[in-house]
Amino acid sequence: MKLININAFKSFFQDGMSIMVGGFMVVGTSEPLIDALVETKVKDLTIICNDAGYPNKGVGKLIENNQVKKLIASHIGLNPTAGKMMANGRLEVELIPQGTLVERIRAGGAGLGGFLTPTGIGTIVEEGKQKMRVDDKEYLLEKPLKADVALIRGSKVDQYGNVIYHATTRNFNPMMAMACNHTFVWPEQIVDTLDPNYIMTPHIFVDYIVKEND
Amino acid sequence: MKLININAFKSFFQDGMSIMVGGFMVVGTSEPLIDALVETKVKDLTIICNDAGYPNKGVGKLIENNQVKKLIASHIGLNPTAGKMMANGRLEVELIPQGTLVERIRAGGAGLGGFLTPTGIGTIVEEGKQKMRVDDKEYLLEKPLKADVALIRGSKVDQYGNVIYHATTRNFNPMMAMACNHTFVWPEQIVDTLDPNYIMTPHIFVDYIVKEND
Amino acid sequence: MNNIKDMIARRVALELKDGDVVNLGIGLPTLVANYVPKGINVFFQSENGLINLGPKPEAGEEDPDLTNAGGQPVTILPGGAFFDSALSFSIIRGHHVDLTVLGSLQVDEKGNIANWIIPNKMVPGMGGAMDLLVGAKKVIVAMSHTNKGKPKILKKCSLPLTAKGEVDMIFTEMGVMEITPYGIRLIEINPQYTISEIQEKTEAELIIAKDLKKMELIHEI
Amino acid sequence: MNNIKDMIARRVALELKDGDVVNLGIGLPTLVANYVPKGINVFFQSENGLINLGPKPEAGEEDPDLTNAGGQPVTILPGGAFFDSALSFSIIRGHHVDLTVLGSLQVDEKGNIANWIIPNKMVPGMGGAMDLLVGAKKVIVAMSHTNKGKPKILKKCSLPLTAKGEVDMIFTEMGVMEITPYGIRLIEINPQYTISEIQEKTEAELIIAKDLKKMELIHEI
Repeated sequence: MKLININAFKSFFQDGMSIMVGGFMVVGTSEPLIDALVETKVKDLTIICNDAGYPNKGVGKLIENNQVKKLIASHIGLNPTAGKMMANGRLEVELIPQGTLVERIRAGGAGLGGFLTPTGIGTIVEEGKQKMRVDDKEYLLEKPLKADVALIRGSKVDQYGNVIYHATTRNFNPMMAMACNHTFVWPEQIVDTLDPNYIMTPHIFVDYIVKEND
Repeated sequence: MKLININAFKSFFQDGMSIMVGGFMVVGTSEPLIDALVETKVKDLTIICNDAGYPNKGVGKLIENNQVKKLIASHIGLNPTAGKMMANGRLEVELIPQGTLVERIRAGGAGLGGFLTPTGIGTIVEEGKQKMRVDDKEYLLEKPLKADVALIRGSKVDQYGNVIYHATTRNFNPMMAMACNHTFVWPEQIVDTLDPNYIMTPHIFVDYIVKEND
Repeated sequence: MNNIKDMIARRVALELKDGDVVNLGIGLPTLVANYVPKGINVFFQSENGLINLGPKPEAGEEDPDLTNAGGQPVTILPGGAFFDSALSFSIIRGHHVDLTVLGSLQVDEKGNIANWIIPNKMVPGMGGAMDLLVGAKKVIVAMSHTNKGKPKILKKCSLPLTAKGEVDMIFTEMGVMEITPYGIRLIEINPQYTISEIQEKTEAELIIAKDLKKMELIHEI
Repeated sequence: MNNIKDMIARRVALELKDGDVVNLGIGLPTLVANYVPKGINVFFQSENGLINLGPKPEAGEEDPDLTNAGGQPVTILPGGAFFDSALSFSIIRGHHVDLTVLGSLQVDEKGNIANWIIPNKMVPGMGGAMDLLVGAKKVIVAMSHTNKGKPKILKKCSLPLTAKGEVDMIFTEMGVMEITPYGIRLIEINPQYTISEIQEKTEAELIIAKDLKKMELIHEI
């Protein structure tokens, strides 16, 4: 059975881990898993997330708590703390175009060696990347992105670990679930079974379903 | 409104068109659209489909009827006619690994310039393709695939053109709907509305919903 | 109309064509949704994962699971669909978005645009802007003509680019411009300004359209 | 057990580990599903778009929308899910399949495999085999040891390859072999045959394991 409690979840983490966190401006981010990670006090984390959340919400909590060494995201605009820490060198930030970020995560989960995209051509995103001309158009070669752990938020999760996401909470969650060695899902609701036609993350990508301590 | 009848559908086709046909061993292939295409007698078609169907089912009907100049597929094993026509030069067949085929179609719809895959390394699939070494692993550069028309089979289609596929009928359909200039869907069932959470092909990819002649 | 932003948004809305898939950037561009012309049906896409984006919900009706790309509560209209970010950006980069409207810090006469970073000062990140700029069939910049009196329409962007040569049109409170291979052509003018006043606030040299029109500001909704 | 194919399938089934995601090729490999050992729970994936593939439906219960990769009616077990071909091959190529079992025409001592084409004779196509071979964590070939008496386990494949160096183990009616950097090692032997009989039917030179075991053929289900 994949069900573990928050304490077991916390015991899993170590300094220096890379962690993908689902969510888009914290919508679709599992706050209980973030809170538990804050309690672990593990540090030097590499966090991969669409954005920096808000100072007191989502991955912003980990940043405030000085647990993050490097943030890989598409924007940090709504988290002034992240901006300040980046400016004074206390947080390394790698900014990646959003479409490229999600596609790199997908490529990581899908076993691709990379993909060619026109996004970023003629900008500083080009730096350090291979440029390729295919059929007379210029592209950047973008490489796959993987991580140790994915923290996922499921709206409905069945006992097998199948996940359905509600409304705009889906965002990066399904791709991250595929791109990490260990995927933890926080279920907003646990149900017995789900219709196999509508499952968005099949159970084989979910290693643990995390629930409150008893 | 996107609803047209079979006659209007037939008037759309011309010799030499490239057509993607959803389905996997004809499961998820829309037979009524194939039948209509047979009636048009258009020829020199390039058909992109997972397989060659059976001699009298799916794209096999178009092959039997000498309407296909070139077939791009991952296998033709269950259609002996296709094999014979290939052997005697009456049908050009390009065989592509199934995962590469679907990913090339996805890349076509997603605006990627290509992707790197280890599939086919060390085989004749390599021929004519650029080989690249990324982080010490060898990959083939595979290019996107697009077509003029996609023929899709939807299990449930709403009035807006949103599509849900039942069971294993989904297969190539969603990717093909995105990779073509004109996408026609045959609805097994038309419904007023669908739950926005469970839509598999959003309406923006569907140009026409085809129904029986009145 | 109560301010410059609304005025610009109203004019941009006239560019919407029936059936268009449209992505609006945060800020001024969002206002365009308020002025969709009568008889025109467009589909707003939000890159966080939905199509048929609707207006703000009534107070008390907000669903915390349903927001736009700015994290604000929104609604979904009939016929809409939710999807993941990979599909959302397949829509954007696969040229399935007919029109995107974005704000900007700078635009130049080559259609270059800079709107994601002011080095050592403001580093919000590019979010989905770089993808939208290369992927959308048509790119409209909607912004105030100047920044505290300083031109934003330049011969050459000085800030790091968001995309190279992707801008098609610029809409400001002073007029409507299109990017051509020969430079920026002024095609509509707000009659509150003269051509020379506009040129004065524009670093790039403007080509004045032979059939220069009065900026259409008002339309029925 | 009624024939060679069932015998091989039974032995391969002993390789299944609890929780494995497994993809079985068409033909002999499909039979492995009939012999999953007691207490072992595995998830069969079918590349046409499902996980938790179940047995054939009862007569009259077939759903034409629900088949396996061979187009045959199947069922889906509790906890299963359907998905599109892009996700299906993301599962396969992204190393989320623990084990694949495939038939073959030829295998050689470098772990090369040829099973998709006999030039000018049989050109069925590779289907998903090339993807499975490079993507699955473990690749098992399950086949008859010879083709009408002619060896299929070779020094070097003569037919066009399906994949290079991807085979981990070979199961035939004569024994169980593993591919090592030094060649093919016979690790289990069917007591109906002698080592020299097996070597005679094998073009590649076999390394005989020091702890060569009797092939385990029977287990409770």
